[in-house]
Amino acid sequence: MAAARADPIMFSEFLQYLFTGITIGAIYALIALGFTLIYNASHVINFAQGEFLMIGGMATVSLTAMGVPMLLAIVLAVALAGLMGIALQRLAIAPAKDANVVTLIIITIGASIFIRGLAQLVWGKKYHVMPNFSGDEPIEVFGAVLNSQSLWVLGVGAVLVAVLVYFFTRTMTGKAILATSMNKDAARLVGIRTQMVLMLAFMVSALLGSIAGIVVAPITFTSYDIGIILGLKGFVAAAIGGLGSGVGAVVGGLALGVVEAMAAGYLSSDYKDAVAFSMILLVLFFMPRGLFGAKVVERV
Amino acid sequence: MIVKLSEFRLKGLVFLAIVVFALPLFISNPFHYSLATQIALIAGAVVGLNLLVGFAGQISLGHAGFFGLGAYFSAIMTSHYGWSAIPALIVGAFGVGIIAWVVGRPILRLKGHYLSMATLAVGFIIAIILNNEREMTGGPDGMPVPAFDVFGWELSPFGQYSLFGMDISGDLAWYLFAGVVLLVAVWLAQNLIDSPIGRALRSVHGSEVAASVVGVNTTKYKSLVFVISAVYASVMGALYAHFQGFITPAVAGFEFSILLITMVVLGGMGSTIGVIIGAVVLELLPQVLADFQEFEMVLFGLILMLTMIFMPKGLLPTVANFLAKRRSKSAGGDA
Amino acid sequence: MTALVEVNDLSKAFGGVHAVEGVSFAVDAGQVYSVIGPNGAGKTTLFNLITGLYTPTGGDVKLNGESIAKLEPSQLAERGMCRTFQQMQICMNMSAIENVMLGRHLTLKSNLLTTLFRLPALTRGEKAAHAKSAELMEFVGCGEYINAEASAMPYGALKRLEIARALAAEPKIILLDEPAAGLNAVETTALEDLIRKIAEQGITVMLVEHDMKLVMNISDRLLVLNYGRVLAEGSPEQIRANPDVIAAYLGG
Amino acid sequence: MNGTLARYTKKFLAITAAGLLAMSAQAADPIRIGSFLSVTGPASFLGDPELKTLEMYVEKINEEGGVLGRQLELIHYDDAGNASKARNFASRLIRSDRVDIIVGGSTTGATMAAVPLIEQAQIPFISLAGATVITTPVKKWVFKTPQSDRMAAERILTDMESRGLTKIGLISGTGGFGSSGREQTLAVAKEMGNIEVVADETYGGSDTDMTAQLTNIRGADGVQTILNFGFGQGPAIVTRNYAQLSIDLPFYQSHGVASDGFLELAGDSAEGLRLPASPLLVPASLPDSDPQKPIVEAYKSEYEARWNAKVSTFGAYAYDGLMLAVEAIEKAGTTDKAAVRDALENIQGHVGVTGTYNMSADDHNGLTADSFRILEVQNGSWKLVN
Repeated sequence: MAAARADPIMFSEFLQYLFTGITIGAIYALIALGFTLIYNASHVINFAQGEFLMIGGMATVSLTAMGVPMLLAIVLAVALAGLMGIALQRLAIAPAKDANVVTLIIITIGASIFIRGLAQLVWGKKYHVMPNFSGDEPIEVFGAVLNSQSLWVLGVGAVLVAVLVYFFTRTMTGKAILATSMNKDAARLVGIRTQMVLMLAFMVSALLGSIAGIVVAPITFTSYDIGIILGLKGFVAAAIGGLGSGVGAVVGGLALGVVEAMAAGYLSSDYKDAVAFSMILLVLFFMPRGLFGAKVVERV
Repeated sequence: MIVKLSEFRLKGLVFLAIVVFALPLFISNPFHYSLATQIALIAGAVVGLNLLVGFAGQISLGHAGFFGLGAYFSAIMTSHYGWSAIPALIVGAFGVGIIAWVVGRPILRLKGHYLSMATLAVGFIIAIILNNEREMTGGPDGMPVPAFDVFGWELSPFGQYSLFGMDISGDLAWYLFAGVVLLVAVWLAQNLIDSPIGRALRSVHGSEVAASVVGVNTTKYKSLVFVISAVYASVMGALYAHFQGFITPAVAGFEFSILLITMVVLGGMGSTIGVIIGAVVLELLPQVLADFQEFEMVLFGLILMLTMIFMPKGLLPTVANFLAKRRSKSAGGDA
Repeated sequence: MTALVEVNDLSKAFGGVHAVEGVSFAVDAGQVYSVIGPNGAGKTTLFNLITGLYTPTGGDVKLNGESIAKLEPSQLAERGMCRTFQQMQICMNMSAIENVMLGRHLTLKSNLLTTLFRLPALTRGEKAAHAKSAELMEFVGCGEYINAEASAMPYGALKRLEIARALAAEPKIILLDEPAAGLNAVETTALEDLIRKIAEQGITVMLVEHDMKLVMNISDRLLVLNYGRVLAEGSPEQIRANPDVIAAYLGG
Repeated sequence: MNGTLARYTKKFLAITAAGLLAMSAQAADPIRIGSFLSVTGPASFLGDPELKTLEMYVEKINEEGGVLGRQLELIHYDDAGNASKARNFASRLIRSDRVDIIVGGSTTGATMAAVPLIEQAQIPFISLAGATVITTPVKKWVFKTPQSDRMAAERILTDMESRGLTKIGLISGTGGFGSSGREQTLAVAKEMGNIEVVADETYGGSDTDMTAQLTNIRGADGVQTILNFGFGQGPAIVTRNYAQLSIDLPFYQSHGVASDGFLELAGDSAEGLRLPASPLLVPASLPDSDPQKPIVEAYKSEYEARWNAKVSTFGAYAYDGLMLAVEAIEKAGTTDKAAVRDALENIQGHVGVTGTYNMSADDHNGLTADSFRILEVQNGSWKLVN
């Protein structure tokens, strides 16, 4: 019982790491969901996913700087990202529909460099601040503090997940996307316009990404190149969870965030990213399709 | 009717040799040699990566990790432990091969994007280690690398040498050396491809099931090609380090991994000469675009995107296809 | 004499659905043995179990008396078992003859050193493999495509190419999964001749096929599957007369 | 092939010789100043103001009649913070563009990658990067304008000591600047003897939350003050996390964030923190007797008028680099590389924005730790402490 005295501090430290991990994990989860959406509809890994995030944050910041009210700026920024998603699918993915997987990956990489380049031309290279949505006063829980914006991230994340679930299980469009992801030809036979569905998937994914980009901007700041690393982490989260699984994306994102924070807290901050990447290798070693990935029987 | 087995087998190699040795007639500037040397060394690594990606169909998004390991091993052994460059290069390649084998066995069971993810993770871990182990690697600011030496004789881009009684500059000497290394790399790769092993590798790409039912142990061959491509990367990385004289962990970084695989895809997966063209294009492009300053990034992204949309099979295969079609059309017209 | 292939109480379930259940039969060396049954009866699953693509959930498969249920396809090839596929598995990234030469894989000794430096031992082996493969392409009737790319060949020729590849491995037993599917009448007759020629060389043939005429003409014995279970087994005459089979085919 | 090579070599020599002759014949040719900077990429906050500074002052000098009666020509490339690119562009500047002097190298990695080439080519080079290794040991052709990170560490630790703070919680970025700064801090602490680093944490350049590391530091035994060595947006996040965790230990940052941009990002959280910086951030608080005052004020007002953006310490490195180059060329009276180098090495009392430079054969930086002023954030702006 000698350690009992240290317990409250140890607990508050643990809680602190947990809060940190869950907040950043929620961001990863939202990005991973964007990957999942597009992957499901088209089997493309969209390396430009992080750029939607960047567009969301940067457009909101620059619009508010121009005097547009915050809420309107957010709506416009999300709409801009949605258009970007549509344009990406129409102009870059659709014309190359016969290309193989790696080629499509390179196309999305090209697209992400292009979008980043545009953003840099329009908005410059500086980092920008976005104020917290509801004050800077942190909330204290058992000796650990929680940024009020973290609650926004978690709340918006939860709402988006709920909306997505509703969208895919209750709406025709959502079901059409799901049907297309399962069997493109069959979907076409029952009258689903698959190109339309793909476009929708990219748009929804872009909307999701940009909203994520806006809610996290007060925590991470925003700049033209913020999308690279966040996009990558989102891909990692999606792979841990199992590509194509919505539940997997959420679990994968949260797991990645928490592992990073715990590794930084308890192991070594130098190697926290290495710990996260080792975790993926470990997961894939035992579950080659991620935690919740679909088990596919190869047909021959 | 029968057999055109080896008739035109090395057509590409001969073409490449002509280009490599004719280039000094057309470029007139040490900077261009330096660029060409660098391209040749990176192209060598890309030829190795193509064995894995283009022929065996296994994606690696972490190949720069092996390039970086080779570069740093040679740099560390030659500068901290007084090794000579050649043994450092060989031992490094051997070590990287073993690492690739150990890592490759489990991750090559993965398919598609999961394999991409795993290779990406391996590359990242390597880059993180190189970045953090400051004592050995100099950390993120990098470390200087001694000149390449062979039995006490130094090859430095700044030296003056004589070859067959002629004076040549260090830049030209390095260029010729790198050119020959690239030719050897291509020759070995071609030999590998045109062999039972190469067929087995390509069949893993074409149809893994078909390969397995005729007795190809696909796991073994995937590991083998992973190791070979890692060794290619390691050797080229070591030479690159000695040529540059200074390296930073960026040589093992994610961006460089992406650049390497982009060279393969842009040039034409599965075409040895094609991927070299990919390397040339992607190394020269930034030099050309440098004059566009702030538009560089937009243009680079746009060019990459458009090329891949309109030439999804890559530059060389698309051009070759186009020429073949035209030829058959005009032949048809003659008949 | 033990049978070449012996299947004992073999089962495979996919998440609770039994694709193959309690199947037993034996194939003697030199036979042409066909598996028939309506769509979804489990014929291809049975083949995949025998050739090691699937691991059975129950029962056993023996080749020459050795249990092979847990072996990899490549290990089965080493033991003389080769197959073709319902959905053709041709390496479209290779030329036609290379696809056949791939079948020579096990007979070619490949060593990294001889390969990388292309030493004479390698070239000799390659020349022999090339000659043998060309011969096999002539044998299966696609000799005209010896210098073609696989991707440039028509469907019927690819089907024969796949057989040539399997033969190149010098198998004791070859399993053909719906070789006549998609072929026209002339091609089917040619295929029938080809299967006979293969059998004449002493190679055991197992066949999954829908073309009843073909099956009845060339089979020594037949296995009828329905809903993953054995409905009947016997000579073509016995099967033709079997009331269960007639019911399944006509009534089903 | 052999004959070809020989012919080629001869041809090459002939062209070079002709070029040299032509050059000396036309004395009115511009003086070519080469530069490679990290204008994009993670270090763009360095390269961007540096390029802007070089562009505007080359223009200004040309309007005023140039140097030695010749115009200046600026040839610059963007290395995007990538060392191999930096080396390539340095090579291009030296061998293709044939520049007379190089002023550039935003980061230590980019600088060090180009150094072997520059030493071999024997061309004067003024680096704009901070790490001690650049000029220690002295390299014949390499100079630099920013104070080294070692001086920053010395200045910070001395200030801490004077406030009785001896147990430091250190947090640093894993990038070149942070990692080198960390090393220097540890070394200086060891030499000073009475300072102890009780926590040593790091964060990645694109990390978005450093709460975990700060929580660890807060929990370290007896920690009295926190020092963050890093640049980019990371230190701003550290500052905000520090405020969120309501840590009330005195907080220090490095000169890596000495800009108004940092204050914008960090906001109220930065209140009370201290850092070493050039007087550029507080020109008004300099006494009139300070020789740097007019130069600092002029640079600040000219830059801000021209670019409509806040001036940054990093741009000042480029200003000092360019002015040192100009002074050296004027003193040498020629663009002959060896003469310019010698002139550079002998520059004494050159008053710049960053500090007063006194170069010598064994000091190619020419600054002392005193050139750093300790600033504190008070009411959202920089205040000179000492």
